[in-house]
Amino acid sequence: MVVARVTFREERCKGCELCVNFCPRGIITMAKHINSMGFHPATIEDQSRCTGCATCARMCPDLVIEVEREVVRVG
Amino acid sequence: MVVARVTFREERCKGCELCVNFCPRGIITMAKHINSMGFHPATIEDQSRCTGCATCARMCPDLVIEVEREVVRVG
Amino acid sequence: MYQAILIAGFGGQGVLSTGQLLAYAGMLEGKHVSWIPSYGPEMRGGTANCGVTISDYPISSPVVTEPTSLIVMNRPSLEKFEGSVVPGGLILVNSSLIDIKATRKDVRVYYIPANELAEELGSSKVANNVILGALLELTGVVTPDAVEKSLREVLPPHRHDMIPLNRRALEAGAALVHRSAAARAG
Amino acid sequence: MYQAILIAGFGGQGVLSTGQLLAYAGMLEGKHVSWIPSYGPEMRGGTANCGVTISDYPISSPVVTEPTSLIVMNRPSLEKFEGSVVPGGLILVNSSLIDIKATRKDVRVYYIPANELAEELGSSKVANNVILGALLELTGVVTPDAVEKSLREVLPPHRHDMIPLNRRALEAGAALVHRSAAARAG
Amino acid sequence: MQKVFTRPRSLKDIPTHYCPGCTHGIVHRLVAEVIDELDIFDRTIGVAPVGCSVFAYNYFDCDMFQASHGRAPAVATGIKRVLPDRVVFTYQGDGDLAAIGTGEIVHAAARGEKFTVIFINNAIYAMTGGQMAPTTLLGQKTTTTPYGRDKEVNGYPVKIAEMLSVLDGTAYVARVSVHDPASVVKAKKAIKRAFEVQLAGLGFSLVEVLSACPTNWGLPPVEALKWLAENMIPYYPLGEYKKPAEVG
Amino acid sequence: MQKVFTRPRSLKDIPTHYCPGCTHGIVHRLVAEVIDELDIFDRTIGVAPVGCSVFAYNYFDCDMFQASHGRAPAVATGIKRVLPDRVVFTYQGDGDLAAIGTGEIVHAAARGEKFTVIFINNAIYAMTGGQMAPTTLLGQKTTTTPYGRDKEVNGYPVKIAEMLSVLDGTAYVARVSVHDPASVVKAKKAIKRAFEVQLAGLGFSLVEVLSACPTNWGLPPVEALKWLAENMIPYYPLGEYKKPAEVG
Amino acid sequence: MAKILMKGNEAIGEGAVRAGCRYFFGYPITPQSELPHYLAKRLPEVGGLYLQSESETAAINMVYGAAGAGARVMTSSSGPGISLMQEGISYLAGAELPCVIVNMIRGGPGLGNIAPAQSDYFQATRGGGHGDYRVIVLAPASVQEIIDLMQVAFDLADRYRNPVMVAGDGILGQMMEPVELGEEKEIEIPPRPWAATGRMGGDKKLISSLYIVPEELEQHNLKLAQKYTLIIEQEQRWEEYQLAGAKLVLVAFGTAARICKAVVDRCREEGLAVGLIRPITLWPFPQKAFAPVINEAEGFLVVEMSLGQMVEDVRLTVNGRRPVYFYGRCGGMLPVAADVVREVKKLYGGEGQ
Amino acid sequence: MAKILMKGNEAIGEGAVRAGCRYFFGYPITPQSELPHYLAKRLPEVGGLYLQSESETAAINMVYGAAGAGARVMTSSSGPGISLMQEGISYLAGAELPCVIVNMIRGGPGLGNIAPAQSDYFQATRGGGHGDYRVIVLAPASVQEIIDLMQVAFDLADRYRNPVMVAGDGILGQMMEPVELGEEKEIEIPPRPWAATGRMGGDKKLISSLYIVPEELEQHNLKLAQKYTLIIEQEQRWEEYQLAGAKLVLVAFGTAARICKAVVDRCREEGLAVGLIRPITLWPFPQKAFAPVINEAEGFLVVEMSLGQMVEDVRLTVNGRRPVYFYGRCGGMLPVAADVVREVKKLYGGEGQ
Ligand SMILES: Cc1ncc(C[n+]2csc(CCOP(=O)(O)OP(=O)(O)O)c2C)c(N)n1
Ligand SMILES: Cc1ncc(C[n+]2csc(CCOP(=O)(O)OP(=O)(O)O)c2C)c(N)n1
Ligand code: SF4
Ligand code: SF4
Ligand code: SF4
Ligand code: SF4
Ligand code: SF4
Ligand code: SF4
Ligand SMILES: [Mg+2]
Ligand SMILES: [Mg+2]
Repeated sequence: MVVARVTFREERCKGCELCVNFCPRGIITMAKHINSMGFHPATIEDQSRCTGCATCARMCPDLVIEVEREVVRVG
Repeated sequence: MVVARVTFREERCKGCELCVNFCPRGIITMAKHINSMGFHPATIEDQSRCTGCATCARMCPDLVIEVEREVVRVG
Repeated sequence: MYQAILIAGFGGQGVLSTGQLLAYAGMLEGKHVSWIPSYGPEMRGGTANCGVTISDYPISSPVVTEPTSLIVMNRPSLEKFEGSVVPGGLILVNSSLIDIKATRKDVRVYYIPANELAEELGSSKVANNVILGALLELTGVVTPDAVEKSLREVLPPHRHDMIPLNRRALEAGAALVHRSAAARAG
Repeated sequence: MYQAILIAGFGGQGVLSTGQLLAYAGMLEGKHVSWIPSYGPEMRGGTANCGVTISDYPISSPVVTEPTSLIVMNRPSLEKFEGSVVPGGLILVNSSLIDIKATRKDVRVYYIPANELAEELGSSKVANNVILGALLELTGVVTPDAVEKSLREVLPPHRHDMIPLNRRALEAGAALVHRSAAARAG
Repeated sequence: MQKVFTRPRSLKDIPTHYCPGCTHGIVHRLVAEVIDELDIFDRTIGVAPVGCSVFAYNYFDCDMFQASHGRAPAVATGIKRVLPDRVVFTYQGDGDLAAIGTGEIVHAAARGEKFTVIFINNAIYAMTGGQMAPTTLLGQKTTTTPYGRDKEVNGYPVKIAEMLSVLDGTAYVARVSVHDPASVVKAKKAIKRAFEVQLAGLGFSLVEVLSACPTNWGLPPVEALKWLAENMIPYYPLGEYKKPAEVG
Repeated sequence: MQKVFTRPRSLKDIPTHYCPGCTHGIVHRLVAEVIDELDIFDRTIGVAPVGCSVFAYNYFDCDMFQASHGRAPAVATGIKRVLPDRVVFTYQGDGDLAAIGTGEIVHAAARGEKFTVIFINNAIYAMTGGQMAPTTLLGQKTTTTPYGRDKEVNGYPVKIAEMLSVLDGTAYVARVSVHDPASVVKAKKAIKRAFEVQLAGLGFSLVEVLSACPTNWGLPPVEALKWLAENMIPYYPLGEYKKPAEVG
Repeated sequence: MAKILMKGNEAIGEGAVRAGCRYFFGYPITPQSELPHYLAKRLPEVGGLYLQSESETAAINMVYGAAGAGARVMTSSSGPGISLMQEGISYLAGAELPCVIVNMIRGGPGLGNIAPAQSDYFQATRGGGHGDYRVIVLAPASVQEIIDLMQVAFDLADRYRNPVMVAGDGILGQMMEPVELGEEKEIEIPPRPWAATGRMGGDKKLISSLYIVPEELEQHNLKLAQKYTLIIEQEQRWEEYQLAGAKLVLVAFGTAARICKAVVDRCREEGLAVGLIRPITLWPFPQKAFAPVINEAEGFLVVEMSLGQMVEDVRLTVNGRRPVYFYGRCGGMLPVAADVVREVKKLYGGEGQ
Repeated sequence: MAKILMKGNEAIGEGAVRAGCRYFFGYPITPQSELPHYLAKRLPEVGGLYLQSESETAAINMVYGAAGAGARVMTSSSGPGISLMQEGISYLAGAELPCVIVNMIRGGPGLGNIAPAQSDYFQATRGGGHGDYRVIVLAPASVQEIIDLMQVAFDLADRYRNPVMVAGDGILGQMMEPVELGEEKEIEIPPRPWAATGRMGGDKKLISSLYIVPEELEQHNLKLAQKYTLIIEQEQRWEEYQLAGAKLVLVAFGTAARICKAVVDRCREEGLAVGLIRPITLWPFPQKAFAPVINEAEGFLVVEMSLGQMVEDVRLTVNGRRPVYFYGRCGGMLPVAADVVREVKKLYGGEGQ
C-alpha cells in the first residue's frame, strides 16, 4: 500500500474540475462551499486511496495541488 | 532548306549577348557601331543559315528580335 | 428627472445586461438614456460595472462618476464606489453576497437579500431583477411595465417564457423596499 | 576663390569618381570642398552628374545649381545644363562624344576630344582626366600635383601603376586648352 | 514523506489571471519546470508579446520583456545577439505567431536564431474576445466567423510546425498537446529538448502546444480538452517534426 | 513568311529600364504571352510592388496597381475580393515577397486567394543596390554581406516554393528558371498553368522564377546565367511542387 | 421610425453598411472588437465581405486594393494597429484613394492599456506616416452622431478621393445610446472612372503614388495641397454649445466634449459665462469656429484626454490673441466634470496660470 | 589628424561606431543604402554585429530587444520604412529604451521618390506612432556635424532613456565633405541597471510599456511628460548665422539651412539685414533661439523642403508677435538660393503677404 498525500491550496483553485476528471482513482470532488475567488474548490474525499501518482497536479493549470509520497527505502 | 528571317530592332538592343550565346547556329554577332543608347547592338551575319528556331528571340530580354518563317504547305 | 445609476459587481453577475435592460426601458419611455460599461484590469472574471443615465434632458456626459443611485453586487464594489454617490443618493446592497454594511450616513441604503428572494421565486438567475425592482420602486426612474416590454424586445422569442418570472422578481424587490419603507415609517 | 563645378554624363562614364577626385584634391590643398551626386530617374544606365564646390571659405550650400564651370560628357547633359552656368563661366565639352555645339555666348566654351586624346595616350579610360586637366589649366582650382596625390590616396595600391598615365592625361588636357588659348590669343 | 509534485521555483507564487481550466497555466508550469531542471533560471530571459499570456512577465520570475504583438521573435533576436550566452525564450499565441508575426517567426527560424519558441495554438484570438485565428478549424464558430470558418472566405488553418520544418534554420520543431496527463508528460519532454537544443547552440527550436481556451470555445474545461483531442489533433498531428541528430 | 515570334500585345511597345541581360525582361514577356494566349488581357489587373520591377506598370498594358513593398498579395486580395471575375496577378521580387512581405504571401496562400503570383528570385535586393536577400546563397557576396553570407550571422536561404506548398490553400506552386531556352519554355508553361488554375477558381497559384541580376551579381549577362544554373538551381530545385488534379 | 439602443462600435458598423460600405478588412484589437463582430455577421447579410486580415499592415493594403478597384471600403483598429497602418495610409493618400479608417483610441504609448484616450490626435491630424499628406478626421461624440458621420465619412472620402479617419475612444465604442436609424436607403456610390477594374475595352488605369521625377512629384504634391486647401475651406465642422456671451470657451472633442458639456451646464447654473466649441472635424481643424467668439472670450481652456495635442491647433488658431489654457487627463483616465469646473473657476476672470 | 573625404551616410556609420554603437539592425532602402553597406563591413571589424532584418518592423523590434538587453544600438531607414517602425518607436518610448533611429527623408507620400525632402518633420517631432510620447530629433547639416551629432545622439538616448532620431535627407547622405574624425576613443557606455540581461543572482527586471490600470498608466505618462519637460529645458540646440541686426530671420534646418546660408550671404552682400536660425534639435524645438531676436526682427521666413511643417513650430514660438512666412519646395525638389533671395526681397521691409 502506498502512503501518499495530496494537498489542495484551496484559495487558488478555480474549480475547473480537470483534476476531478483525470484522477485515476476518482477520489477528487468539488466542495460545496465557495472560496474567496467565488469558485467551488476541488477537494479529496478519501486520502487513503490516493496513490500519489500526481496526475491531478500535472493537469491542474493553477498549481493548486502538491503531492507527497512515502519513499520506501529498499535494503 | 528553311526560309527564315530574323529582324533586330537595333535601337532597343542593350548588347547583352544572350542571343549570341544561345543561337544554335552561332550566327549572331555584336555590331561594331553603337546605338542611341550607347550599346553595341546584336546583328545577324548570315541570314541564310538561320533556321527560324526563335531561340534568340526567346532569350532576348528586350524584345529586340522578331522571327519569320516560310510556312510550307503540304498538299 | 435625472438619474445616474451605477451597477457594479463581479464579471459574470450580469451587471452589464441589467444596466442595458434599464437603459432600454428608459428609452421606451421616451427618456434620454445612455449606458456605459467599464471593466477591471482582468479580461474576465474580475470586476465589472456599468453606468446608466436616464434623464428628461439630453445627456451631456454619459460617464457616471457621481451616481445618484448605486447597486452593488459584491463587496469590493461597495467599498470602491460607496464614496462616489451624491449626498442624498441611494445605495442598494445585495446582502445575499455582501456581508458588510455601508458607512455613508448622508445617503439612503437598502440591504436586499436578492439571491435568496430570487431562489424563493424559483431561480437565483433573477437576483438582479429583484434589486432592479427595488430601484424602480424607490426612484420611479422607469416603470416595471417598461422593463417588461424591454425584456420582450431584448430576449430572443424562445426565452420569452422567462418574462413572467422576471416580472415577479421586480415585484418582489419593490415589495421589499415598500415594506421596509413602511416599516421605517411605522 | 570659389568654384562650383558640375560634371555630367551617362552613368558609367565615371563622372562621379572624377568629381570625387577633384574634391579630394581640393581638400588636400586645404580648401573647403564638397561633392554631391545626383542621379536621373533610372536606377542605372541613365544620366548622372555631380557638383563639386571648392572654396577658400566655408561652403554654405553644397548644391550646385549655378556652376562656375560645367564639364559635359554626353549630349543630353550639354542640353540640360548649358543654361545653368553663370555668365562668364566655363563649359568643357567632350567633343569625342558630343556632336553639337553650345549656344551660350556669355561663357567660355572649350571642345575637347577627350576620348581620342586618351586613346592616343594608351587608354580611353583616362578621358575624364584629360578633360579634368583642361579644367585645372583654365581655372587653377587645384594643381595637377594635388590630383596626383589624391590618386595615390584614392586608388588601391595595386592600381598605382595607373597614376603616371593619369598624370599624362591631365597634362594632355592642359596642353590642349593652353594651345587653344594661345591659338585664340594668336 | 517526500514531495513528488510541487511548484517550480521559476514561477512566482501568485495566482494567475487565466480563466478556470485554461491550459496556459499548464504550459507555464512545464516551461518553469524545465528551466528549473536545466538549472538555467538565473540566465534565462523570457519574451511575452500580446495575447492572454501578456502578463506572463508577472508569472515567470526570470527577467522578462513585454513585446509588441507578433514581434517577440525579433525582440528575442535582439536580446540573444547581444547576450549570446543567455537562454532566451518567447511565449506566443497563435494570433501572435501565426498571423501578425508570421514574418518574424519565419525569419527567426530561417536565420536559425538560437532561442526557443513556445507556441500556444488554441485556435482562437482569446484575449481580444474570441476572434478567428489563422489556426481556427474549418467550420469553427468564433466571434468573427459567426457562421463558422468557411474556406472560401477565410481559407485554411495554418500548420506552423509543418511549415517551419521546411526551413534549413530550424533545429528542433515539435507539436504537442496538454489535453491529458500522458500528453502533458510528452509536452514537457519536447519543451526540454527545445531548450537543450538552444543550450547546445544547434539553432532555432519551437514547440507548438495545442491548448484549450474554454472561455472562448464556450465549453466547460473538461469538454474543452475533449474538443481539442477530437478536433484539433486530427488536423494538427502531434509529433517531432524535426530534430537534430545530436538530440535523442 | 509568317511571324513565328513577335512581341505580345499585352506589353507596351516601349524600352524597359532594366539593365542589359536582366531576365526580368524575359519573364515580363512570358507573362504577357500567357495573357495574350488566354485572351484575358481586357480583364487582367496586375500588381507590382517595389523592386527593380517597380515600373512594371509602364510595361504591362493592362490595368495596374503600384503596391507598397511586400504588400502586393494584400493589395491583390483587396482587388480580387471586390472583382472576383477579374484575373489578378502580382509580380514580386525576393526581397519583396520573401522578406518584408512574408506575412502577406503566407496568408494569401493560406487563404487560397484566387490570384497568381510571379515571384522573381534573383538572390538579391537589386533595386536598392545589391543587398542580401533572404534567398541569397550561403557564401554569396553582396553589399551587406561583404564577407559572404554566413549562416551563423544571416542563417539560411529561404525556399519559398517548398514552404508555401505545405499550406492547404495553395493550388499550384512551381519553381522554374529562365537561364536557357528550354527553361524558358518550361517557365512559360508553368506561368500558363498558374493562370489557368486561377481561371478555374482552384485557389492560390505561384510560380517562382530563378532570375539573373547581372548588375548586382557583378557578372556579364551570359556569365550570370551560368552562375544561376550552377549555384542557384542546386539549392532551389526546379519543378512543380504542387498542382491540382484538374490541371495536366 | 423607432429608436434602438446601440453600442457605438456597432453603430459604426451599421452606419457604414447604410452608407453603402460593403467591404471591411481588419485585424482584431480592443477596444473596437464589437465592430468586427458586428460586421462579420452583418456584411454577409447584405452581400458584402468581412475579411479578417493577418495584420493591420495587410488590412490597410487590402483596403488599398479594394479602394483602387472601386469599392466603398473601411478598416478599423486602435493605437498600435493604427501605427502599423501608417505606411499604408500614406500610400492611400498619395494614390488618392477614398476609404474610411476607424481609430478607437486607447491609452499609449506602446502597449499602454485598453482604456479610452485621445492621445492619437497628432498622429491623426499631422499624418503619422511619411510625406506631406492629410487625412480628414471626424470625431463623433454620441452614438447617433456616429451613424450620421459614417455617411459623411464615406461621402467625403469619395468627394476628395482621400482617406477619412473616424476617431473615437473606448467609451464611445462601448457606450450604448438610443439611435434613430431611419429608412435603409439604396446608396448610389459615385462613379469612379479612375478605378483600376480591368480595362474592359477602355483606357488603361493605374493606381500609384510613385513619381520618380522630382518635378513630377512636386506637381503631385502641389495638387494634393490644393485639395487640402479646398477641404480646409469647405469642410470644417464643429458644434457650438452655450457660446453666447462666453468669457471662457472650452474646446474639447469626443468623449471629453461630452464631459465638458456637463461642465458648461454646471458653470452656467452657477452664473459663469462658459461655452464650448466641439470640433467635429479634427482635420481640418475648425478655425472658423473661433472667429466669432475671439473678441468676447477672455480665454480658451482646451480639455483633452491626453497630455495636450489639440491645444496646439487652438494656439495656432488663436495665434497669441488670447491666452490658451490646457487641462488634460491621460493614460485612460477621464476628466471628471467637477475637476474641470474647479479648473474653470481658477481661470475664470483671467486669474489663470 | 588629417581630414578625410566622406559621404554623409558613411559618416553616420563611422560616427555611430565611434560613439560605441556595436549593433545595427535594419532593412535596405534608398537613400541611406551606403550606411548599411558601410556598417556591414565596419561593425564586424570592431566585434560588432550588422544584422539585416526581414523588415523595418522586425528591425525596430530587434532594436527593442537589444536596447532592453543593454546595448548601444541603432537602425536606419527612410520614409516608408520609418512609417512601418511607428508602432515599435512608440513601444521604445513607452518602455523608455535608448536607441538611435536614422531617417534619411525622401519625397512622399506613399512611394513618392528617392530624392531629398524634409516632409517627415511632423512624423518625427509629433510622434507618428500612437500615444503621448516624444522622440528627440537631431538634424545635422554637414558631414562633420553628422560625426559629432552621432555621439550626441547616443549620449542623449542614454541620458534620457529615450529614442533619438537623426533626420537627414538624400543630399546629406550622399554628399561628400572633409571630416576630422579625431582619435578613436574607448567609449564607456553608461551603466544600465534597468536592463534585462538575465537575473544573474540579482533582482528581476522587466522591459514593458504595459500599464493596464489607467491610474498607473497616467502616472507613467506624467513621468514621461516630466522627462520631456526637462529635455525641452536642457537640450534645445541651434546654430545662429548672421543674426546680428537681422530684420528678416530665415528659419531652416538640414540641407535647406545650407541653402539658406547662401541666401543670407547674398542678401548681406546686397545690404539686406537677413539672418538665419538653424534648428539642430527639431524636437525639442529651439524656442530659446527666438527670444533674443524677436524684438529686432520684423518677420520670419521659414524655408523647408516640404509643404510647410516646421513652420507650425515657428508660429507656436512666435505666437502672433511677428508675421511668419513660408517658402517651400517639395517632392524631392530643392529650394534654389536665387529663388529664396527673391522671396526675401519680396518680404523685406514687410511688404510680404
Ligand atoms: C498591433 C496590435 N494589433 C492587435 C492587438 C490586439 N491583440 C492583442 S492579443 C491579440 C491576439 C491574441 O491571440 P493569441 O495570440 O492567439 O493569444 P491568446 O489570447 O489566444 O492566448 C490581439 C489581436 C495588439 N495588441 N496589437
Ligand atoms: C517599406 C520599404 N522598405 C524598403 C524599401 C526599399 N526597397 C525597395 S525595393 C527593395 C528590395 C528589392 O528587392 P527585390 O524585391 O528582390 O526586387 P529586385 O529589385 O531584386 O527585382 C527595397 C528594400 C521600400 N521601398 N519600402
Ligand atoms: S495523486 Fe493521483 S490518485 Fe492521488 S488524488 Fe491525485 S490523481 Fe488522484
Ligand atoms: S485542476 Fe486545479 S484549479 Fe482545477 S479544480 Fe482541480 S485543483 Fe482546482
Ligand atoms: S532564329 Fe534560331 S537560328 Fe535564327 S538567329 Fe535566332 S537563334 Fe539563330
Ligand atoms: S539578347 Fe536582345 S538585347 Fe541582348 S544582345 Fe541580343 S538582341 Fe540585344
Ligand atoms: S480566454 Fe481562453 S486563453 Fe484566455 S485565459 Fe481564458 S481560457 Fe485561457
Ligand atoms: S539591377 Fe539586376 S534586377 Fe535590376 S534591372 Fe539590373 S539586372 Fe535587372
Ligand atoms: Mg490564441
Ligand atoms: Mg531580388
